[in-house]
Amino acid sequence: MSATATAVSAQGSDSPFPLEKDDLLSAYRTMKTIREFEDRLHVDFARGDIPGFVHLYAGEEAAATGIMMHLTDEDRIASTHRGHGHCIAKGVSVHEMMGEIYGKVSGACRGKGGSMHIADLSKGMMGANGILGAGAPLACGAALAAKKLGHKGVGISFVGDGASNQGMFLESLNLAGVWELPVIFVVENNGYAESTSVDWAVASDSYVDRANGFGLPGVTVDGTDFFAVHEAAGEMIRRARDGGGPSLLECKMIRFHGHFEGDAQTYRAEGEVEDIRNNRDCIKMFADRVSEAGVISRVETDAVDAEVATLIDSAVEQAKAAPLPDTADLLTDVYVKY
Amino acid sequence: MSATATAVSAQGSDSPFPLEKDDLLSAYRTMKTIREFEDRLHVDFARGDIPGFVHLYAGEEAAATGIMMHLTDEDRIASTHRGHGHCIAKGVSVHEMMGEIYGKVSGACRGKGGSMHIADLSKGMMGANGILGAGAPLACGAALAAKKLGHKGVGISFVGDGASNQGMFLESLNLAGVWELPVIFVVENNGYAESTSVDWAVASDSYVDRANGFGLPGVTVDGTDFFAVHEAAGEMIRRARDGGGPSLLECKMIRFHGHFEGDAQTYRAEGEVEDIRNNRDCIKMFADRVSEAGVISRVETDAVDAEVATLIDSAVEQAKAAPLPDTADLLTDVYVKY
Amino acid sequence: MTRKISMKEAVNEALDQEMQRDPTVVVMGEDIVGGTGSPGEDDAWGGVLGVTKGLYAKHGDRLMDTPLSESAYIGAAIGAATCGLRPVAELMFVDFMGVCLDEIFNQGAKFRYMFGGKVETPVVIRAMCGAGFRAAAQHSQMLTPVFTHIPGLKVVCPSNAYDTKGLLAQSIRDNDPVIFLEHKNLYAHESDVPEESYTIPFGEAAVLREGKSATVATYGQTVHRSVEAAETLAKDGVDVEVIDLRTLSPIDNDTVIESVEKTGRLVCVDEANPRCSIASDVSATVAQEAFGALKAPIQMVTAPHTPVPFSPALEDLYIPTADGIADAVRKTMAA
Amino acid sequence: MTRKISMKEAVNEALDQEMQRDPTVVVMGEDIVGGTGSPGEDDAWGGVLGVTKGLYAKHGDRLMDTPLSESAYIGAAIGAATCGLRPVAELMFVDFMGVCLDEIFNQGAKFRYMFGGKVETPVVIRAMCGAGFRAAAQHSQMLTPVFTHIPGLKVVCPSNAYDTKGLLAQSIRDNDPVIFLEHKNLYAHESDVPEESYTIPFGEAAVLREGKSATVATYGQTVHRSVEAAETLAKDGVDVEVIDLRTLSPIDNDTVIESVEKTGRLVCVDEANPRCSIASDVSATVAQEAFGALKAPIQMVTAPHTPVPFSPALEDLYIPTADGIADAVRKTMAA
Ligand SMILES: Cc1ncc(C[n+]2csc(CCOP(=O)(O)OP(=O)(O)O)c2C)c(N)n1
Ligand SMILES: Cc1ncc(C[n+]2csc(CCOP(=O)(O)OP(=O)(O)O)c2C)c(N)n1
Ligand SMILES: [Mg+2]
Ligand SMILES: [Mg+2]
Repeated sequence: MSATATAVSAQGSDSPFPLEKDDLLSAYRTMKTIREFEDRLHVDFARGDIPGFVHLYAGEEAAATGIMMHLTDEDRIASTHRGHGHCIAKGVSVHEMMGEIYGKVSGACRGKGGSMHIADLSKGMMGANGILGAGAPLACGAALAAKKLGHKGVGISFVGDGASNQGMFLESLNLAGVWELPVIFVVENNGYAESTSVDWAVASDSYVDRANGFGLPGVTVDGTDFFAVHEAAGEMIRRARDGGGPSLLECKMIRFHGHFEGDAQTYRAEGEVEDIRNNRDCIKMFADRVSEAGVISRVETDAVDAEVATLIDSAVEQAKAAPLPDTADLLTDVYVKY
Repeated sequence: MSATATAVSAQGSDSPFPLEKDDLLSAYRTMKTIREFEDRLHVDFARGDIPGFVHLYAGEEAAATGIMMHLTDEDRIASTHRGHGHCIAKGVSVHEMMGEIYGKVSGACRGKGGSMHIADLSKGMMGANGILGAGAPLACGAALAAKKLGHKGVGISFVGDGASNQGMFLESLNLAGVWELPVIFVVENNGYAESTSVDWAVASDSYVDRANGFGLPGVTVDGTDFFAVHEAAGEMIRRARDGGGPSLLECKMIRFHGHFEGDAQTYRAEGEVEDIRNNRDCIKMFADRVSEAGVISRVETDAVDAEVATLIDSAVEQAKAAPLPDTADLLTDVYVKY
Repeated sequence: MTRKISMKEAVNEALDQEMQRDPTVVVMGEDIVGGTGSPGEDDAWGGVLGVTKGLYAKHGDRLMDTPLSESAYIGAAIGAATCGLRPVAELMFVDFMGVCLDEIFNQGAKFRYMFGGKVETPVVIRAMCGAGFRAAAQHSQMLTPVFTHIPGLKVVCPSNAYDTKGLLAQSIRDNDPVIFLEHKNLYAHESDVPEESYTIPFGEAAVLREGKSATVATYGQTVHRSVEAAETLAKDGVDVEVIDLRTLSPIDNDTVIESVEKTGRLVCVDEANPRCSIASDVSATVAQEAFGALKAPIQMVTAPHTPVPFSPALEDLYIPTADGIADAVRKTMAA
Repeated sequence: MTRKISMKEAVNEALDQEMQRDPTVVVMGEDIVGGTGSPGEDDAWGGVLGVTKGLYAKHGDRLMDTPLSESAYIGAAIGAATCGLRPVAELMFVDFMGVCLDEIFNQGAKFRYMFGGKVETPVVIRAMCGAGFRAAAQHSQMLTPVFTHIPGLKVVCPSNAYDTKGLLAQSIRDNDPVIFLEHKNLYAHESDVPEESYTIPFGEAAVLREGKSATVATYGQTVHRSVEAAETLAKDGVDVEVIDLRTLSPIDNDTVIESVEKTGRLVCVDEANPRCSIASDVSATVAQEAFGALKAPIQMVTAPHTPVPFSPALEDLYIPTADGIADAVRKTMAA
């Protein structure tokens, strides 16, 4: 994939914002909650508090948030191994998420799933996924169910640039087209699959071409630009709801942390992480824009920051205090009835 | 896939032919051998002589022949369930093929494989395949071996229009691009996957688009036109040998028989089969052209016809007369050593 | 009203009745309608062997053809099952599991556990299994042990039309993912089947023939060969109890153990390959739970540790035969 | 020269030596070099846990990163193996088998048989297996029974660095497809390993501890737990023979049977799920072949019939423990 394919949705990213102040504040709150959640995990993981594999979404918040603002609980998303941001933006309780990551009964999955398997069907969150590409057929299934049951729900499939080469994902692009499913495929292109570059691993000039190869409309946006994502996703989701079928949205974005916690990131360019943190922080960019436009003041965002910090503190505290699962829990929940 | 995507390679299909007379005669002989082989199977299957699933290639001979004429035994092909034509064009003995189809020890696989698993590695034929799409990675492997071992061999992957939606095939398109493999993906588009139409099942306007979505050059030709196939394949194979990487060739073609023997074909249009047999028979078209151009006479093609009929007679006779495998054969050939 | 129908018809009838009963049941697979997008008749095929023929006329687009993309549509069936549908997806031949297993074993099978019991995935995956059809190595496997190994799946493999109808209805009404394996060599096999709808619970083996001398436990095609062996042995005064396991997960170990407590002798028959098979699973359970009742070594009769050969001459040797089963019973009687 | 190295280092060393020895050996997998196309260092990762680190510097582009397309590159490895290369392909976690199983079980495993013995497919598929890493349901499975079930595959699962080096060298030189499973929880485990290259033949179990009271047969991580149990039991005068199966296909039944003939008691320990497992396979074989030697029911100690739970509190209960194994031995002693 060529590094020059940066075509950004042209319109709609300028002031006046297409969102009410309340919505903007809520977007800010969501992004900030993800960031705070992730930064806290980063610290606590390094301290040895957290077991297992943890993949952080920090830096990519604008994408999850911009997309999920269009969705209700009836809409379903199928997420990835890097799923915390999707969960939070889709409305999963951060307390339940933190409990899950700590392996406690208070967790969203009662401690049985862990970071890579957080789900909350009641919120339309079909699960993070440890298997790359596996969510795409599941999202197609959600879209199929919406269609057959006659409601206006959509399915959203998230994949990374790496997972976009997985057969399950590619098959799903075609299936969605053939069955005319209300599903949107979101490629979260953060430039890397583990240590491997997207420029090498995706043999295609752009995701728009790849989408077209399956008869789907495709759009590439700057995934660090909340407004660009919000607009492009809104259009696709509206079209899908109205029976216009599937489409593909590439969000070009950046990963603040390593692939997983513990990654030394020697495959990245020197200074790359500092540079993106300083110059391409989607939350900072959002805050600057809304404050420069005079819509939301620094005082207001500071208040949200404080509120979010308290929320995450309490999530961590509760998670640490919560009981571990019971011996008996080992054998339950395999079947509804066996 | 829209039915109008019929762009045909423009040049080279006209007289003077780009092949010597001997080569033209040899192409005719190959096509005729395939046709005779298949037509005989059709009759003998109906009579109940032949066990199992048999998928006939009749009507599609120009594609296998036009491509395989560019190949040597060092080049590898990975075929499909509809593999007889590929085998014959790649030089596998019709006697061994017939023996295999009859389940005899004289068969190419000593009776253990059957129609769907005929292989002859010494001829570069890596196997028909009962699993659709599974051959594409294998052909990539052959191409990788050629590259690593430093010889000029290429790999050719055949898939049908149906199998072109299989994840293994789609992943292979990307892998071939990333690894710059000398491999050519041939989509044999005969309009149907079993009873399902390509127009419905492939959600894309053309295979050229699909190829481009994986960064590969793609070309569509009339697969019933031997010369068009021969030229387009020749160019792709030359480029691959010279380190120019992979590409995709769609051959639009027609299936004379049902999906497999026993198929009543009620999904086809009324008169469709008669029409294509009368007006789009690739062998007849070839013979007409070379005779109209005065290069090969009807007498010469008649002689080949007779020769081929004798060959197939003898293959059937030998296959019927050959012994069945022995009880002991059940347990051999699982491992080189266990 | 009971009449004789084939196993193929039993599948069709169960699907039909369940679709009538529950509007959330949908059926999908390659060519299960047949002819979608094609110029000829709709409902042209009704599946590669005609099993779903006629259902499209009755239920319309609740039956869906699919592109040749097993991961995508099987995964979609699983996803849809968590969203209010009750999909029945056909994987034409179980041999194709290798192209879509992740969706089955890492997704559908694990959802409930991974998500802490907060989800139900009522999906049925139907597939043809088994040898004897001259369909060669990639279209003739049982693969029952692979699915049985996986926690979270239920695995059904009936041997006759009656069980097929009742177990398929149960599979569709069941709230867990079910792998429903139809032995293609039994499709034409007929038995008495009530017209009205009924279900057969999972985890209940059927004792097809009572006997005191030895127990044969099996399922699928080899049920019939075991009964045949039992009939032959009866002439020699050997009185064999034949158990049709019917469902492999859950499995009815109690019925097998009860029988072995009576007979003291066990032969496990399995058309699957021998290693880590259903035969070895049942053997091991009995060797642990009913060791004291055993009067002789447990015998296993399975396919060999080879792929399925094409040549009819070899394929006939591959599948456990009535003779081979009878020999194993004689061996355990002699011990 | 022998020194202590870890199992992780043993894998690295075997790959290094075999690549030196045979120019047709190539190694491929996701991030096994690491950093391909990326702006930073080459050879940045050497695999997700650093197992192949340093090999790129020595052998250059005979190590290849791959896109995230397991069917394509594992299939390519298999295809290349029929064309003169000897590829070692890494499937990062064996749990990912569901996205590429067809290439393994219907292609590579069946070529030789389907093609009448006329082809060799010398390919090794390396993958991490096993629980204890807090990696949850989709990154912690054994799945050894699935591969062992499939004719045409060889299956290896070593328990220590010495065996790892010798068995991996053998796997690479072997002319059949080999599934080489590395228990991730043993990567740091160290043992004495010669510097020079050597091979260990397949189908030869190792008797790690001789004993007369009972036999424990196992492999992988539970080997160490079984030895621990044996040491505990020794204090009570129970003298346990511990057998490390090392290769599961072929499997060394002779050594197990010989041991059972001596001890009369067998406990089969398996970290895999219980149904159709290695534990049931070994049990069944002994119940058939050495029934007369058995003085007590065969005991199986396995993971439960559940996915692997994430919470460390549950995962620790999931894996068979030394205590659980000791209890099973006591049970068989009491019977
Ligand atoms: C089928 C499968 N193959 C490989 C992996 C191992 N793996 C986990 S994350 C990852 C890289 C993912 O890259 P990308 O899709 O770009 O997502 P990102 O991590 O960048 O968000 C890999 C290879 C996996 N989990 N599943
Ligand atoms: C993975 C897999 N899925 C399904 C099948 C069953 N099947 C065999 S041939 C066929 C249709 C193939 O259509 P196409 O690829 O267009 O090839 P054609 O038969 O037209 O040559 C199907 C669905 C299979 N063999 N393998
Ligand atoms: Mg990425
Ligand atoms: Mg076709």
